[in-house]
Amino acid sequence: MSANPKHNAEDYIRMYRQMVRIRAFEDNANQLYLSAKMPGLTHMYTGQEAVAVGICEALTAEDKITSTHRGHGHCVAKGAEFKEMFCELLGKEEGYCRGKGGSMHIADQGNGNLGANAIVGGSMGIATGSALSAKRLGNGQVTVCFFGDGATAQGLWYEVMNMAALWKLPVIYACENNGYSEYTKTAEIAAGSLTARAESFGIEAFKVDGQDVLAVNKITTELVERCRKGEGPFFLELQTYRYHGHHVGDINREYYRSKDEEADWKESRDPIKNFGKWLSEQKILTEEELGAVDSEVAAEAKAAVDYALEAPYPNAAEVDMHVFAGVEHALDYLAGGRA
Amino acid sequence: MSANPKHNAEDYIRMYRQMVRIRAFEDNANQLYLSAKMPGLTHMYTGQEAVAVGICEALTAEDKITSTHRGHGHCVAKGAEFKEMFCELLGKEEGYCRGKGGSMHIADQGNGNLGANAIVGGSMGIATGSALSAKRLGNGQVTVCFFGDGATAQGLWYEVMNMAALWKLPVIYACENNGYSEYTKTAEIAAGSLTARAESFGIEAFKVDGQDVLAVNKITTELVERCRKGEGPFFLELQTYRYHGHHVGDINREYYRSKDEEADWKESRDPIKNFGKWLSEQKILTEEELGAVDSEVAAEAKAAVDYALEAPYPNAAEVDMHVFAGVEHALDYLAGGRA
Amino acid sequence: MTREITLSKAVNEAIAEEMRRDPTIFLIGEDVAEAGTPFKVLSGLVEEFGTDRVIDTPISEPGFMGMAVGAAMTGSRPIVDLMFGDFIYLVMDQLCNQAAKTHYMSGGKLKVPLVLRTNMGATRRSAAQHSQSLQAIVAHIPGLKVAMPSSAYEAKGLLKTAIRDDNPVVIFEDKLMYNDKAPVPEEEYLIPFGKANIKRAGRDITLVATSSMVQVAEAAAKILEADGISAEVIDPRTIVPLDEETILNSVRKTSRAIVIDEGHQNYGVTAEIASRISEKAFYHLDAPVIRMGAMDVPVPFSPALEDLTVPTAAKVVENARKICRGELVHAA
Amino acid sequence: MTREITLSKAVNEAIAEEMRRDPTIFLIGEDVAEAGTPFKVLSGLVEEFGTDRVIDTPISEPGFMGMAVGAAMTGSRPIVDLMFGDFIYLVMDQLCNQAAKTHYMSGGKLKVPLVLRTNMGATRRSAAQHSQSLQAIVAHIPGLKVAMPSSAYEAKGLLKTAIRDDNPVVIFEDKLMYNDKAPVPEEEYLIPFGKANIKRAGRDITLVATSSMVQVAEAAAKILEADGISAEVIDPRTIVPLDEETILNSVRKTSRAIVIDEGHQNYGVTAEIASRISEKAFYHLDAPVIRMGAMDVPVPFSPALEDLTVPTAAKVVENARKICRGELVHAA
Ligand SMILES: Cc1ncc(C[n+]2csc(CCOP(=O)(O)OP(=O)(O)O)c2C)c(N)n1
Ligand SMILES: Cc1ncc(C[n+]2csc(CCOP(=O)(O)OP(=O)(O)O)c2C)c(N)n1
Ligand SMILES: [Mg+2]
Ligand SMILES: [Mg+2]
Repeated sequence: MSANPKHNAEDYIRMYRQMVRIRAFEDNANQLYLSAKMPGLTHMYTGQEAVAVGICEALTAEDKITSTHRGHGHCVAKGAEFKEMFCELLGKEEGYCRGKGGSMHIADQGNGNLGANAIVGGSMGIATGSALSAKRLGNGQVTVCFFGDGATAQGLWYEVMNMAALWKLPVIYACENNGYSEYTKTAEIAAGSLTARAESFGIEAFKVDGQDVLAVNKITTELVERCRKGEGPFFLELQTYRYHGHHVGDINREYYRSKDEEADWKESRDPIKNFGKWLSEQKILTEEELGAVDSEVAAEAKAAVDYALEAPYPNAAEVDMHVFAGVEHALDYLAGGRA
Repeated sequence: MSANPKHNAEDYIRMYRQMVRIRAFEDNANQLYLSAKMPGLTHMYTGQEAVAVGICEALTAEDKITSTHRGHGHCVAKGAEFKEMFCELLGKEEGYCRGKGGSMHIADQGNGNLGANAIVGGSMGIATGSALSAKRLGNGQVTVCFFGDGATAQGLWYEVMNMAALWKLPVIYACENNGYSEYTKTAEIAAGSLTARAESFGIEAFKVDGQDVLAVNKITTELVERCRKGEGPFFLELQTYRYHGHHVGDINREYYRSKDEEADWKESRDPIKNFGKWLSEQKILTEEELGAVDSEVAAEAKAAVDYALEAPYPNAAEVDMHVFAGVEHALDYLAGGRA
Repeated sequence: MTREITLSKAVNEAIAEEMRRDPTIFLIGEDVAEAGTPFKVLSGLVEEFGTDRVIDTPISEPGFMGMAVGAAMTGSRPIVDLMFGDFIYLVMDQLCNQAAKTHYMSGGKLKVPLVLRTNMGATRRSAAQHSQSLQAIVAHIPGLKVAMPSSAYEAKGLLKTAIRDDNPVVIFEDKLMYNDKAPVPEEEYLIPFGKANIKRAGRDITLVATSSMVQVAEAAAKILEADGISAEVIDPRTIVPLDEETILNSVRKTSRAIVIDEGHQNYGVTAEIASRISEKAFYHLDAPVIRMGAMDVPVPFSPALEDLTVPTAAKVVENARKICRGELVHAA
Repeated sequence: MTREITLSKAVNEAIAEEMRRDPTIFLIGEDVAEAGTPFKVLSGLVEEFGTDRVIDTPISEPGFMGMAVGAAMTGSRPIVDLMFGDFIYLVMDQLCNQAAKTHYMSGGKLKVPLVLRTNMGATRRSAAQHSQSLQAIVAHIPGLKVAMPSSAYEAKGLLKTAIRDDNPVVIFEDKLMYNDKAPVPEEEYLIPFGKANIKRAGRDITLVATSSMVQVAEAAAKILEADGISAEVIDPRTIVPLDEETILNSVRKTSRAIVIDEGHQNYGVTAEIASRISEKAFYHLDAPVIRMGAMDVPVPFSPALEDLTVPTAAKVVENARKICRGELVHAA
């Protein structure tokens, strides 16, 4: 783990806390699922925390991200609050999307999160367009497009990489290579090399240890800076691992990956454990202080869960609201043509 | 121009004749358009003859090709007859597609042409699937997928290259880089390198002079052989030039390319002229014999045009036939559900 | 011999039987092999037929859909598995510009015998991109046949027919019905396309319903029976081709109709069926034909909202009572 | 001041005026800049607004459609040029899963103000992949508005409204009408969405027609006039939202209706409009509502066949005479 001298302790501590917050969020979400309190299902980000945090800590609140079906981590890292997130997960009115989005569309839009997406690769165009918009409007914003290794099989990526490269757009394609897309190993679905694919469009590409939050943060900080100078786009392949199944219901998974492999990642490459160890080695936080962060976050999560469980569902009248901007109720509008 | 010692004179002469046939076909098609005898419009293959002929001469009649909106050349080269082709161009019943396809869907299906396609890149999946089919059925067939430089911007290509590479499919992606997609230079729409794009999927890629029929034929013959041995897929970038506008109606084109550039290609890089010169240098055909080929082909084309102009249109009852295989008339079927 | 099996098992059996019969058939899609799809519909097939015929793909819907078209043109009979019906948007070009038109554009020379199996159905709390019922947009395109099985029995018989058809067929399974059981004979059977099924005979009103809406219509019919209203329930089985005759004969008898489908109502399946009834049984109708599609909103995640968006038996009953009692509807 | 200009020029003016007014608007598509599109609709715009706002793309329809969605979410107002309506299939995911649903899925937090300009219309001898009229499949998806201008005047007014709308709007121009002229005021005007236009008043029958079918209906109305049949011609202008009220009011008066649209008939636009009329004007109808869509076949290339596939004035007249004379239609 490589220290970045420009960072001060406060930054480190915030990164640690944010990683812990993601894990706590997911542990609670998993519990909500297992106790049948959460509708539908969800994809846990646990294990990949250093990616979201390392990247989002290199962005301002005005910078944009696009997220995925495995999007809780990005949402937390970009600045969202637990209360609105749990409300969203439970389909409650106070959720970020008023309960209309749920786990797969969760986003704190006010902090530059352009949305999680249930279409694999579906946000690649959106992210690139956000970068085009930023370039045209001259607002200096950078957009990070998160996606998985599996999403590299979507043709859309090549289309937008080509345009991003031609037009030098301030976008960073961040591929979280967690080794699997659903129940299939990456090697079985990706020929050749992912970095070479980006490079063939003239895009600079980097492979990074996605379990090392400082390494992720360092390279992202550099690339964001270069994007702002008009040197984008860039491609980052982040090697990481998801601890849980593909989704919360994917319990028996030995037919596609071994328990040993899982244990190995958790033991030796856990991003939180390792960063915590480093923080205490560097005397930035003591063991006790680390423990205090964990407990504070746990309490924050519990309070938010309790709140969300009691929060009201949206009113029935909401069902046809927000179909069209500027139209109160879509059904009246569609029947009569009156807004 | 590099001689291939394995070829004998007969092969050379057939290649020459096929190139001349393509040019004659296009000249007649252009005349039909200019004299308002042809419905719709069409995209001339003139100038690119060495690509279609060099490639198709390396294939058997059982091998498959997929073609494009600029597909007359592929169709002729794969073995089609003028009569059925002109009938198709004029929407007549005896056309290869009974007049239902026209210029953009013309194909001699019996010779392994799976169709021209009016969707740029639209045949990339079809070609790759044909190769998958051949591999599964073990029939040894190779498929060549023709497309233009512009089509490399379609995401579909990357999706199917990935699968072709993973599964070692017997398909050759043949990109006819004629420097333009419609009214735009290739450099403005393609970042990086086309061959590198294929290579990034682990696909061997080659850049070839598409005006040199022997060079095209040589490399294709080798790659077809390797495909049959399970060493596919491959990518070929063929540098070539279209003499006419994007389509027959694209007359004033100086705003996107200069007359000088056009003249230069026609003068110094014409595939037919140069190959004819080589044939006479090699004493394979005399000037007179070359001239005789030209006149024979001209006569063949004229006869076919005359025939097609007089040939009947399809009967009105044809309009709802061939919508569904096994259903005589689709409208009865759709109204009543009876085949 | 008839036993009760799930819809999922019925689909699995249909595919296995056909693959045994015809070696040119292969399956292609995401996680269809070892995983047997997320819904486990295809479990066991790769063990019997091997990875050569049960092919796991990358997440490249346009790519493998296009490949299926090419394979179908060249002697294979692919069955494409599209994990969620919502991904149909991604394969529209290959499905509608290529598969649907190839036979016609080639003047009948090329055939595209392929099956696109996908699903539909809301109320699974899967939100707007995993809950759509997109049958209407496919049914609009000439050259495609569209089947909508309403039970395990239907799913098996229709799928076998689809696999043997020489045209591209899209089949929509309701993902909420995968575990629903129904009696299915052990002997082989096929269900022809374009022959509607009169699920329940009735005198007073015709309920035309597709897929899981057949259950909704049957539940409504039972409640109406207690009211003394006799409802005939018709399952068209295929919406392309549509068995107009059976539907019209029923309405000519009952003089009233409600059409129920889980796709969005606006420009949806109910519009086609209702307008055909209104036009062609015009002189027999005693009341307007009522359409009941899904609400014209993206499918919301929240259970409190999602359940409001789909047609229910209670609402069918309410509408049926209204028109059967002669209440004027839209009489303004 | 009103002058006669082509539909093409009207579109060009609408875009230029709006781009002058609002610097966040940009144009994106294939060969939109120097070439001004193959139909030359956008000629001159790059000269005025530069390549920064008139952006030529590679042939990547899903890509630039997706980029437009992202740009629209972040302060820009893109106008996407899709060269042929047939390519809509390629952008369906970005249009229907992303653009259409973003506002709803975000609980109203994000907006997607974009216009997708594309075209429709057969009889140009462009065969099955360059002749489709695909408005029905877009109209089915909640979250999209759909406009269908029927003249230069309509094209300009509707496009300006579309550009100012905060939602994704799809606008279908009939490519055969690009050179058709109509009077267009020099002063600025907008045409609101959801307000149908009564093109011609009449007593005996209502002809509801979209896009170029309005001309067909008007031609039919003229012929019918000589027969003593007075036809009212209604142009809905937008099919989402649909001005049901104006249509219903007309039918309540005339008691008869024919609906004409150039999309395929099966599961098409005519089904929605006809079924709404049949349901909601039920007690006023003297005859079945007749639907006239394009024939349900892929569009054939041959002129001998292609012309048979589209609705014509002669056929409208024939149908209108039949129902106005009280001949029984489908009386079996
Ligand atoms: C277009 C599309 N195809 C398929 C799916 C189903 N699906 C959801 S997640 C997933 C795997 C994605 O893998 P990857 O991109 O590596 O992300 P990860 O789940 O590993 O985070 C698949 C196939 C989908 N949601 N969208
Ligand atoms: C999907 C799609 N987009 C756009 C078009 C319109 N179009 C027809 S040909 C063409 C240019 C193709 O360029 P290229 O692939 O280089 O082939 P070339 O015409 O040079 O042979 C375009 C944009 C189309 N037919 N299909
Ligand atoms: Mg992954
Ligand atoms: Mg080109």
